[in-house]
Amino acid sequence: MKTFLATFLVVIVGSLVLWVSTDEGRAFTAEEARRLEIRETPRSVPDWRLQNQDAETFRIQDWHGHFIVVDFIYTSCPDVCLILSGNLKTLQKDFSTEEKSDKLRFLSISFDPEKDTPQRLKEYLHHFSADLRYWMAARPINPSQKEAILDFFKVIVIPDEYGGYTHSAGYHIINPDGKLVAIFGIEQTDELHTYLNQVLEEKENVSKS
Amino acid sequence: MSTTEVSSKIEYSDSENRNALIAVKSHLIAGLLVFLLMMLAGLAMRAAQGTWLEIGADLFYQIMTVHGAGVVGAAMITSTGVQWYFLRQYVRLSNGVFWTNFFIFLTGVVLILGSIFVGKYGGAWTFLFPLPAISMGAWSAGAAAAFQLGLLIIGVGFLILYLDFGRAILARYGSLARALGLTQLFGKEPVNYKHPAAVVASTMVLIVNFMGIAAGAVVLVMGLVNLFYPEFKPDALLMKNLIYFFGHVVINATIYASVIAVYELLPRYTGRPWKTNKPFYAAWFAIVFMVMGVYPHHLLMDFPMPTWALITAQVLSFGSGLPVLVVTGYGALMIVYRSGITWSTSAKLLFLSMFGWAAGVIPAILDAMVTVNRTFHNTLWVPGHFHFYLLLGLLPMLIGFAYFLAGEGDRKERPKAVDSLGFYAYLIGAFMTSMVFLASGANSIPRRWAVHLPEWIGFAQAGTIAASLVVLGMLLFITRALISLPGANNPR
Amino acid sequence: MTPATVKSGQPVEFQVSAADVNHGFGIYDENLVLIAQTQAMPGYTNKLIHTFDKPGKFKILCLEYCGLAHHVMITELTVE
Amino acid sequence: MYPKAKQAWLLLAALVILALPPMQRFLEQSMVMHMLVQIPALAIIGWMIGKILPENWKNNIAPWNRWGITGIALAIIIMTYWMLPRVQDAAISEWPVELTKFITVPIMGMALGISWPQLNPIAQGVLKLEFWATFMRLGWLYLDLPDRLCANYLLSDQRVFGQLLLLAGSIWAVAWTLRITFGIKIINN
Repeated sequence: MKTFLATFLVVIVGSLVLWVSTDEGRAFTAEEARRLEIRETPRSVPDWRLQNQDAETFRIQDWHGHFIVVDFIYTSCPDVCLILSGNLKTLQKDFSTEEKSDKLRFLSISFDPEKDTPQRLKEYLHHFSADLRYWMAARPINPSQKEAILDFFKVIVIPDEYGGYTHSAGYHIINPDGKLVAIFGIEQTDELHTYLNQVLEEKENVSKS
Repeated sequence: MSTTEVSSKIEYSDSENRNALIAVKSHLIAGLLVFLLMMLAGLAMRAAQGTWLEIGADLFYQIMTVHGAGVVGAAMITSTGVQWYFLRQYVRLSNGVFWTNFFIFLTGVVLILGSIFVGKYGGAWTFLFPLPAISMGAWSAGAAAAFQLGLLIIGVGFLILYLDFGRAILARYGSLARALGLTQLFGKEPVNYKHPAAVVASTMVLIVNFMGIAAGAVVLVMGLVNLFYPEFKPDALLMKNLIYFFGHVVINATIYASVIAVYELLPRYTGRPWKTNKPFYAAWFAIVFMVMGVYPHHLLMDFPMPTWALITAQVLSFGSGLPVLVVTGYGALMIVYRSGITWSTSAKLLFLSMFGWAAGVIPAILDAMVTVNRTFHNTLWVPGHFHFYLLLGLLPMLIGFAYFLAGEGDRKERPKAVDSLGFYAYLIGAFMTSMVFLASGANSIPRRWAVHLPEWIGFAQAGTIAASLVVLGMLLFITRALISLPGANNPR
Repeated sequence: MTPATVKSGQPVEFQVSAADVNHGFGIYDENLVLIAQTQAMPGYTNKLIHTFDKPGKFKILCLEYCGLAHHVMITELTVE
Repeated sequence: MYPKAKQAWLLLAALVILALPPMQRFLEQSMVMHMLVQIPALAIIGWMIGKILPENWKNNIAPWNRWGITGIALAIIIMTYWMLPRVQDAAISEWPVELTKFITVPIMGMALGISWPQLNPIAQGVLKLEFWATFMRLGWLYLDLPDRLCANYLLSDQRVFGQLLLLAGSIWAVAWTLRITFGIKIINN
C-alpha cells in the first residue's frame, strides 16, 4: 500500500513537472520555448544604442511606430545569415509599396562587432541590394551591451569549428509600441509573410478609423 | 542438468491448470471470432470489387486496413494460445503473464479499431511511412498515432510474454542454444529423441519475434515522431526495410508457433511419439535466420536497395520455409503411415495444414524470383500466396487445435455431418479464394484497388463466391467451437 | 510525366520518384498486362529502363497503396 | 575494498570535482561529453552512493519501494526530464537548473541502483529493450534532424552524438543476442 502510494505520488508529481517544463507539451527545445514565451508574454525592448552602417548612433526607439523585423548576423557568415537576410530582401520586395514599407523596417544586428565595422555592414547591405531607407545593419557599441541584447532576445551564439559561429536563426518582430511580440524560425518564412500581411493590414485599418 | 535428462512434464496445481485452460480457450475463441469477422470484411471487399456491393473508397480502405491488422493480430493471439498451451507442459510458465498479454492485446485492439472506424485511419496495416502522416485530409494525425500506438502496445504485451518464455526456457535449459537443440546438433551432447519439439519451435519463435518487436519498437516511434514533428523526415527506404522486417517476421512466426499443434497432436491420434533428431534441429536452427533474412523480397522493386541484400533475400526465399516444412511434412507422413489413425476433423485439419503449407511455398518462391517479381509484385498474386498459407496452412492448425481442445480426440468419435460440411466448404472455398487471387495476379490485376477496371470484375466475382464458401465453413467451425469449447475438460 | 510520348525499339529510361508518399509505377500494355514496374519513393529516384518492342497506348497504374486515391492513379503513355 | 566511510568521502570528492567550474565547462562544451560522460558519471556516483547507504536507511525506504517500482518510476521520470533538449540548454545557461542536475541525476542513479535488483525480471527485460530502443531512436533522430535540438551545441556535434548512440545500441544488441542465444557473456547486461 505504501509502495502504491509512493509510486502514485512520484508518477503524478513527475508528470506534472514534465508537463510544466515543456509548457504543457508544446515546447521541447530552447528555440521552441523562446518563441512560445514571446508569443504569450511580449516584452518591451530596452532602448539600446547601436552603431549603424553609416557609423551613426541608432536607437531602436527611433523607429517607434513601425513594425521592425530583426535578424542576427555576422558579415563573414558563409551560410545561415545569407539565407536569413536573403529572405529579408524578398520580404522587402514583397512589401515595397510606399505605405507598407513605411510601416515596416528591417534591422540586422551583428553579434561580431569586433570584425563588423560600419564599412563591412554597409557592404553586407549592398550585397542584398537593400533599400537603406528601411533596412539598417548595426552593431552593439560595447561587449556588455552585446551580452544584454543577446540575453534579451535569448539568441545563443557559439563558435563553430571553422572560426565562424553557429547561432539561433530567426526573425524577431518588434511592434510599433516597441514590444518584442513574435519570433519566427528561418524555416517559417511563409508564416512570417502571412503574419506581416495581417498585422500591417490591421494597423492600416486602425490608423484610418 | 544431466545430459541424459528425460523430458518430464511440469506439475501445476489443479487451480493453476483450470485457470490456464480458461486462458487458452479465451485466446482461441477471441482469435477465431476475429478471424471470422475479418473473413466477412474480406468478402465485402471482394464483393465491392466485383460490383456486387456498393462501398465508398474511404470505407473500402478502412476495411482493408482493419482486415490486415485484424488477421495479423488474430493469427498472433490464437497461435500464441496454441504455443503457450503446449510449452507450459515443459517449462514453468506464468498464468498471470499470459493473461496480462491478453488484456494488453485487447487494449491495443480497441485503440486500433478506434483509429480506423472513429478516426477514419485507412493507411493499411503496414503503416508505410510516410503515408500515415500524409492522408490528404482523410484522417487526422491523431488517428494515425492511435493506430501506431495500438501496435506498439500490442508489441509490449508480447514482449512481456516472450520474456516469460525466455526466462522459463533458460531456467530449464540454461541457454537458448541448448533449448534449440544446438548442443545436440553439434555433438556436444548426445541426441535426445525426447527433447520436446514444442520447446525447439517456441525458442525459434521467441528469438525472431523478439527481434521483430525490437525493430517495431523503433520504427513505430519514429513514425510517431514524424507525425507530430514533420521536420524530422527519416529515410523512406530505411523505414520500409524496418517495417517489412517487423511485419514479415511477426506474421511468419505465427505458423511456426502453430505447427507445435501438429507435433503434439498427431502423436496422440496415432499413438506413436514424435521423435526429434538432428535434421529437425538443423531445420529449426536454419529457419531462425531465414525468417529474419527473407523480408527484402518485398523490396525487389526498390532499385536503390543494395544488391547483396536482394540476392540474399532471393536465395533465402528459395530455401525459406523448406527446412521446417520438409522435416515436419516427412515426420507427419511417417507418423501417420499405416498407423490406423482415426480421421477426426482435428486430424484432417492438421493434415490439411501440412498440404496448405507445402503447396503455399510454391507461389511464394515464384514471387520471390526477380524476373517474376517484376510482373507479380504488388499484384493480387501476393495476397494469393499469403491467403494460401494462412487459410490452408495456419488456420487448419488453429481450428484443428480448437477441435482437440473441445474434446473431439478423447471421444474417438467420427466427425458429424455438420463438421464434414464445414470442412469441405472451408477447404474448397479457401483453395478457390487463393487460386482466384493467384490467377488475378498472373493477369496483372494490382492489389489494394477499391474499384476494379471492367476487365477485372469477373475475377473479383469468382473471388466473392469463393470467399462466401470460406465464411460458411468458418461459421460452422466457430459455432461448433462456441458450443463445445467453453465446457470442455482438459483433454487427457 | 514528360514527355508523354516515347519511341519503340529503343531503351527508355524512366526516372521515378515521389513527392509525398510511396507509390508504385507499373507499365501496362494495351491488353492490361503488366510489363514492367518499379517503386516510387520519396527521397529516391528509381531508374527503370525498358524497351518497348511495339507502338501503342500504354497505361501507368499505381502499384503501391498510397491512400484513398490509390485506384484512380492511372495515366497514359503513347509509344510511337 | 575500502571501508564505507572512506568510500563515501571518495564519492563526495568525485561529485565536487565534477562540480568545479572548469571541470563543468570542460564537460559541457560538447554534447557528447555532456551526455555520455558528465551525466553518466553523475548517475554512477549516485548508484554507488546507493550501495553504501546505511542499512537502516534502506530498511526505512523498503516498504515504500516494494519490488523496486517506486524507485524505477522516479528514475524514469528524471531520465525523461533530462532528455528534454531545452532542459539541457537551460542547465548551461541558468545555474539553478545546473544545480538541479547535480542533485537529481545522482538521485536517479541511486534510485536505479537500489531498485533495479528488486525489480521483476520481466519488467527488467521490458525496460532493457525500451532503453535499447531509445538509444536507437534518439541516435537516428539526431542523425536525421535537419536542425539543432540544443541551441548550445553544433549540428556536427549532434551528428557525432547520434552516431555514438547508434554504435552503443548496436554493440549492446549484439552482446545481448550472443548472450541469450549462446550463453556468451561479453558485458554483464
